[in-house]
Amino acid sequence: MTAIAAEPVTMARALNRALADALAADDRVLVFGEDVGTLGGVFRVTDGLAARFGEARVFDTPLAEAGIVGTAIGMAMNGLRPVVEMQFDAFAYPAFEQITSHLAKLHNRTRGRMELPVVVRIPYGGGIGGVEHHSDSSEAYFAHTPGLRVVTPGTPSDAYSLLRAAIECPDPVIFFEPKRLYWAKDASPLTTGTPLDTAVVRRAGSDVTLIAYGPTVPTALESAAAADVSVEVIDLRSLAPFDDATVCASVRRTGRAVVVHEAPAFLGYGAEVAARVTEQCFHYLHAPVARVTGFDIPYPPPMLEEHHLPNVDRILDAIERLQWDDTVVLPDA
Amino acid sequence: MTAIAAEPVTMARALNRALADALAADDRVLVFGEDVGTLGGVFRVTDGLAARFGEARVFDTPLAEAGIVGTAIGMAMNGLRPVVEMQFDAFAYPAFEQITSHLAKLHNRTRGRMELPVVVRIPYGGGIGGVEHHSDSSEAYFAHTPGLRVVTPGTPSDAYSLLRAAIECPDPVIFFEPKRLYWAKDASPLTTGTPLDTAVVRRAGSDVTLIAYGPTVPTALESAAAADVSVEVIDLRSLAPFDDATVCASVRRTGRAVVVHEAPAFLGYGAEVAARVTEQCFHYLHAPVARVTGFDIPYPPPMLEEHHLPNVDRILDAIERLQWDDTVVLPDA
Amino acid sequence: MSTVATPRQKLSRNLLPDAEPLQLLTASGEAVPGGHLPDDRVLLDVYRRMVIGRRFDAQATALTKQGRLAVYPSSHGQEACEVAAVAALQAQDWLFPTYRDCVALVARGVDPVETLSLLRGDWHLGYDPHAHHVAPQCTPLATNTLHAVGLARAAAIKGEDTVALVFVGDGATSEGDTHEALNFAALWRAPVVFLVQNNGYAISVPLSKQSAAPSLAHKGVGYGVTSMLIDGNDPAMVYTATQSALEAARAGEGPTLIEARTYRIEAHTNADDATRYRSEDEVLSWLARDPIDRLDRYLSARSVLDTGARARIVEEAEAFAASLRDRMNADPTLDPAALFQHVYATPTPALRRQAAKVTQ
Amino acid sequence: MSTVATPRQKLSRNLLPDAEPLQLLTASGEAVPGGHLPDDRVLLDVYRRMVIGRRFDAQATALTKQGRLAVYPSSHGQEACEVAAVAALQAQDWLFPTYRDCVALVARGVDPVETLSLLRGDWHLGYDPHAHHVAPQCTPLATNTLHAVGLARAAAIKGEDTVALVFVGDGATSEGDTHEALNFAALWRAPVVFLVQNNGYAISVPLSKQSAAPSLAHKGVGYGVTSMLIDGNDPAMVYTATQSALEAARAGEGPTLIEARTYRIEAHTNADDATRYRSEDEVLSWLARDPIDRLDRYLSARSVLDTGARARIVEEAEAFAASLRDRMNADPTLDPAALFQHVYATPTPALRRQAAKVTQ
Ligand SMILES: Cc1ncc(C[n+]2csc(CCOP(=O)(O)OP(=O)(O)O)c2C)c(N)n1
Ligand SMILES: Cc1ncc(C[n+]2csc(CCOP(=O)(O)OP(=O)(O)O)c2C)c(N)n1
Ligand SMILES: [Mg+2]
Ligand SMILES: [Mg+2]
Repeated sequence: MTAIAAEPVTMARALNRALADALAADDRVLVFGEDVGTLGGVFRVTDGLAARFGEARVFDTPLAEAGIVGTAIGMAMNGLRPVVEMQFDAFAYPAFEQITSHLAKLHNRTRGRMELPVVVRIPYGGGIGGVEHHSDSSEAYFAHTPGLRVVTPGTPSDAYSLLRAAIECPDPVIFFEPKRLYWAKDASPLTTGTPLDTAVVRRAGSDVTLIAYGPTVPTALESAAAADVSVEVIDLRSLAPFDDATVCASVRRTGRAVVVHEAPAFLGYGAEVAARVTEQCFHYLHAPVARVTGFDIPYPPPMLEEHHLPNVDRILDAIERLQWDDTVVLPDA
Repeated sequence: MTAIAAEPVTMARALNRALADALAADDRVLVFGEDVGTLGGVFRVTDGLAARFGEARVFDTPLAEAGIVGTAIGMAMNGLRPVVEMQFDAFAYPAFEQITSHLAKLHNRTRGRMELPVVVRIPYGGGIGGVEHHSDSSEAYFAHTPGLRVVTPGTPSDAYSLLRAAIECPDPVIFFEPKRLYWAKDASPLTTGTPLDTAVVRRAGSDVTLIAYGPTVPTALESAAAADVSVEVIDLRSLAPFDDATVCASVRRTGRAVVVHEAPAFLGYGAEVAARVTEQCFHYLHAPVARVTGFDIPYPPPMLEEHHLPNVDRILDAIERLQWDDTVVLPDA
Repeated sequence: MSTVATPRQKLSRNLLPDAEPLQLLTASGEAVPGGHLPDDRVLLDVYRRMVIGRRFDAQATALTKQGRLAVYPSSHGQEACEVAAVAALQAQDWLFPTYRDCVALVARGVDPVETLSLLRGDWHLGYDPHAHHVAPQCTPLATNTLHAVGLARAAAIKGEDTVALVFVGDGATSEGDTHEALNFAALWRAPVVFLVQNNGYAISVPLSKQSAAPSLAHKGVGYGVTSMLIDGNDPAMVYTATQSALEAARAGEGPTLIEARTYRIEAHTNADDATRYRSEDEVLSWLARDPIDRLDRYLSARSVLDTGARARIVEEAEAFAASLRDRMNADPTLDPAALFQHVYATPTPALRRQAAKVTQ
Repeated sequence: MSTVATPRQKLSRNLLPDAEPLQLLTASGEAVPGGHLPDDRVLLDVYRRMVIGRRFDAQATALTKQGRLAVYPSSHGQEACEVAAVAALQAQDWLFPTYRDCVALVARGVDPVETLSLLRGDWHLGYDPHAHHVAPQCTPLATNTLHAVGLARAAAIKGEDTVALVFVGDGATSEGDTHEALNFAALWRAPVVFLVQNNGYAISVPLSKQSAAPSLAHKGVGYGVTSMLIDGNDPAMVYTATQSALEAARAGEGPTLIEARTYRIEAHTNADDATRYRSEDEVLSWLARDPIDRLDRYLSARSVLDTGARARIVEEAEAFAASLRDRMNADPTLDPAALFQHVYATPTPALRRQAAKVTQ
């Protein structure tokens, strides 16, 4: 746990620091992708890295996502630790075969003789007024794929520590960066040492557990502050694997749960949360786990996205509908 | 409802008939993909079609799945109705971007001015001793993608009627064909008229609802026959949209539910079934919806797949664990 | 909007493109000796639409500053490709544009406000693709090349006299889809023309990091696709090459790949800072090869264009821009219910329930 | 297993390949006048490994009939590519094979039973990739080309003297990944050699439906990748071309694309019925160009190979096959617990719970 900075930094800056520190700490680390070199990335997350570490370690690739991930796999087979960027969520889809058929499977295929310490950074989510294909939330595709770790930070300091941990992890990590939080600041120090697979209770509460991740964490905290019941807010951070212990302990205490995300509800990440929390906490639940999510539609155009995105009203509304009046007292509750 | 044949046919043959009848009925229908022409498909599903309908309507393409789906989209933009084949489940991944960013979205993008009546046939699932990449179940990726219909038959007669309906449907349909049932026979007549979006009760029962689709339908029926409680078996047929009415009506009657599929549990299709059934039937449920699925691992090699695939034992075991003794009586149950 | 006819231009159709870009007009607007230029009426029409196109482009950039557009990718400097290629299309032909090609849409006759819906953000597409045979502007790079090949193949199957013209950027040529599209097109002898607008950059990435080939036109060779390398700032050359390729496709000679060398004068979009990756001198050197000036000089020298005619065209462009500005200053009517209506041909029960939440 | 050294073979390195396949040995085994052949020791070693490889291949097909293999894709007829290309590799070089290339693995020294684990079905891979620098045999077509380029680029970054040799089928050249791999390789001047085994078919689909280009070697042109078209049934030519390409890569001259024209004598796999899509005559015409006979004639004429030596090699091959048969007749030890051990470097709690269900 080495503290690094305590003045407020944005998430974009925290990620930039994480990459810089990883490049400085381990010369097997490479950073590449579209516009990550000279330009410093369209979100400036790689700003200054090419100048500092040189074209050989931080560079622009041709415009080909399968090529970026496929060559990263080959580099990892030869002992390097590539950190690649998919410029926007929807533009990771061309790399889908390389990710699902190789990145996720090569370690298992070789019985662990080949590790694939590759990090695929994907800016994701909406709320930034992006035109079509620039606001997707594709975490469910990857979280459903065994062999991948899927991680997403909700704060700048987590962005730093989780990205450092992802780069040090021997497993491939899909690292989802919530675009609309790139400019969010916090002042907690940038430290290493956060495990890659644990959720965190962001706010303690006793009546209901509100489960969020990435872009919806601030929305969840706002809702908790505005609610007239006591809301515990959990930031999952790790989508795969899922931290059953932290989440179920909370739900068993509160007896109610709401999960929030931007992606469509149908087979969205909240489906797994609802299913597994219910499996493990059934007799503690006073109401079904509620899902507050994007609708089952293609991501809307910028002027309509406000209707699609989970907001405080919809979260409070879901909390209110958790059958507070007709509480069922269960024998073993 | 035009009855066509009543002597036993295999599912492969029923699909072949459906394609032939669709080609004969509508000259906008085309069939293409890898090895579907001269060879008649690696599973012979397109056997004889090129000879009967000619190279212009049934043809082999170069080896490029994005190319197959992408050109199918362009053909549909120009009024044709392509039915394309992805040779095996994992080999649809190269077409993932074309499917998610265009096939699923173009109708919505154009406010309905462009329909995309494209059918993407994907042989899927395991149990056939296939080597790596030949036994994936990728239905969750597509069912999570708004704009796609996802359909999978569990019997030869459904294979016929659902494929005919899929080809006539104005929406794009991902048509999952359970490989291990290609050689399964039934003698019910091949008819048209089955709606594309309804589940069917395959076996009536009163104690527990067993929900299956595609390759696990026969396993579910076997389990029902072997169980010492009364099991109702539902064959979903349509994975997207989900038939809430049929499934929830059954679960409200039985108070217990088990969902079965081959794909990994984590964010597998069963997660959505468990989540939405619990949302709609919470106070009727005596136990959490159980999931009997493949494990959260890459699909095993042929000699180990028996350990991975849901079987009668695991289903009966799940049914037994549905808390029969400590039934919780709910006020409104 | 059908195009003015010219004598069929037959260019040589080789697998290996010429080493130097073909030209009909020099940078200073003189006719290249021996070149057979399109006739004056065609070029005057192209000139007029280029002037209007550039004015539209400037107006669109201005609209981003007023917050009326979410973002705008300018094609300033690429008007020869945007306009002359479109001018060579017949009414029944189809255009497959990218996000960069708003000016091409306007040249094709698409309403400018409908053109800008995508970038304003009221919907993903503002126009009816069937009205002018213009596919939705495509953002996932190179994916539109396959759609164009499929539509062209379908046209051939249906016996239509239709050719598809697809625009691709230099960067997009690196995507696997471009490879698959060229291969399918060649095998099917599909009536499709690939116009690569090589404007030197993919956002910040220069061509030198995109390809090590002698030219992008060389990419046709590996598929058996006829390739041409042309000066993309020469409106006469772009028109002639495109028309020749379109006619060859119509005649059943199959696809053509055209690399048009041009330059993106503005940043990638209004949101981009081009000073981070290229020099002012480089931009200036390309301003000296401006496609509109070039055609202006040529037409003036032939006194097809005089002060009066030029003034009338500028006036028309100003009026076009003014009306665009006014119409864009009105807030678009937004319809959240539409989000649920077109996901499927008939909304599912679940979508109707979800729609109710939003529209209640 | 390091290879016998020969005087460095320098072939011309052009973008445009020759129109006709390069040859050093005619179909009847005469040296092509003016050709500089590898020396006898190299060719005798290649001959020996081809004979063993073909015997291995026949044995593997037999094992499918006995139900000892789930499936087997034969490379009968492709031994010149499978063996001579591998013979040109140095120990530090990496091989990126496809499912078709079991014989290449055996030639590289991979244990034959470990080679067949994938096809027997006890695991997805039986050998340690690091042991002989052989990547897992790749099934998703063309995806291995990108891995080879990445590994080669990493080798250059690390200053290793390593070249990657990747095998690709004629059909796989149509996949987008092949395009992206050639482009990345050219831009990075990566030390990688692409060997396209053009065996005429992708399962049932003939080359004529796969590409309309003059040759697959022409695909290098669009990337600035040096290309060669060679007779893939000429072991001397395959060795010489591969070695020359490997040495060029080692010397920092970048990637090479080699199209080797050969033929798949057997069906796609034991499960395929080739009579549905090709004629017996076609197969016979290729049997007449058999790579092993060809080298046998040449080496015999030079009396490098005589009856005794030939008999010893056949004996060795028989012993190799016998031991393979015996070892394959033993049931592999299966370990269901392994299914959960390697999904991640450290099994997750959920996976440990799931493993318990299976192993209890
Ligand atoms: C598949 C995909 N990857 C990445 C992007 C993000 N992106 C948008 S434009 C652009 C550069 C495109 O360059 P080029 O093809 O030369 O076209 P230009 O913008 O110069 O017209 C990139 C990388 C995208 N739209 N699609
Ligand atoms: C991406 C992908 N699509 C389809 C397949 C199914 N498939 C396996 S082998 C094969 C033919 C490959 O032909 P070619 O590349 O010429 O190699 P060959 O089998 O002739 O050695 C096909 C279509 C696959 N393995 N991967
Ligand atoms: Mg460009
Ligand atoms: Mg082949």
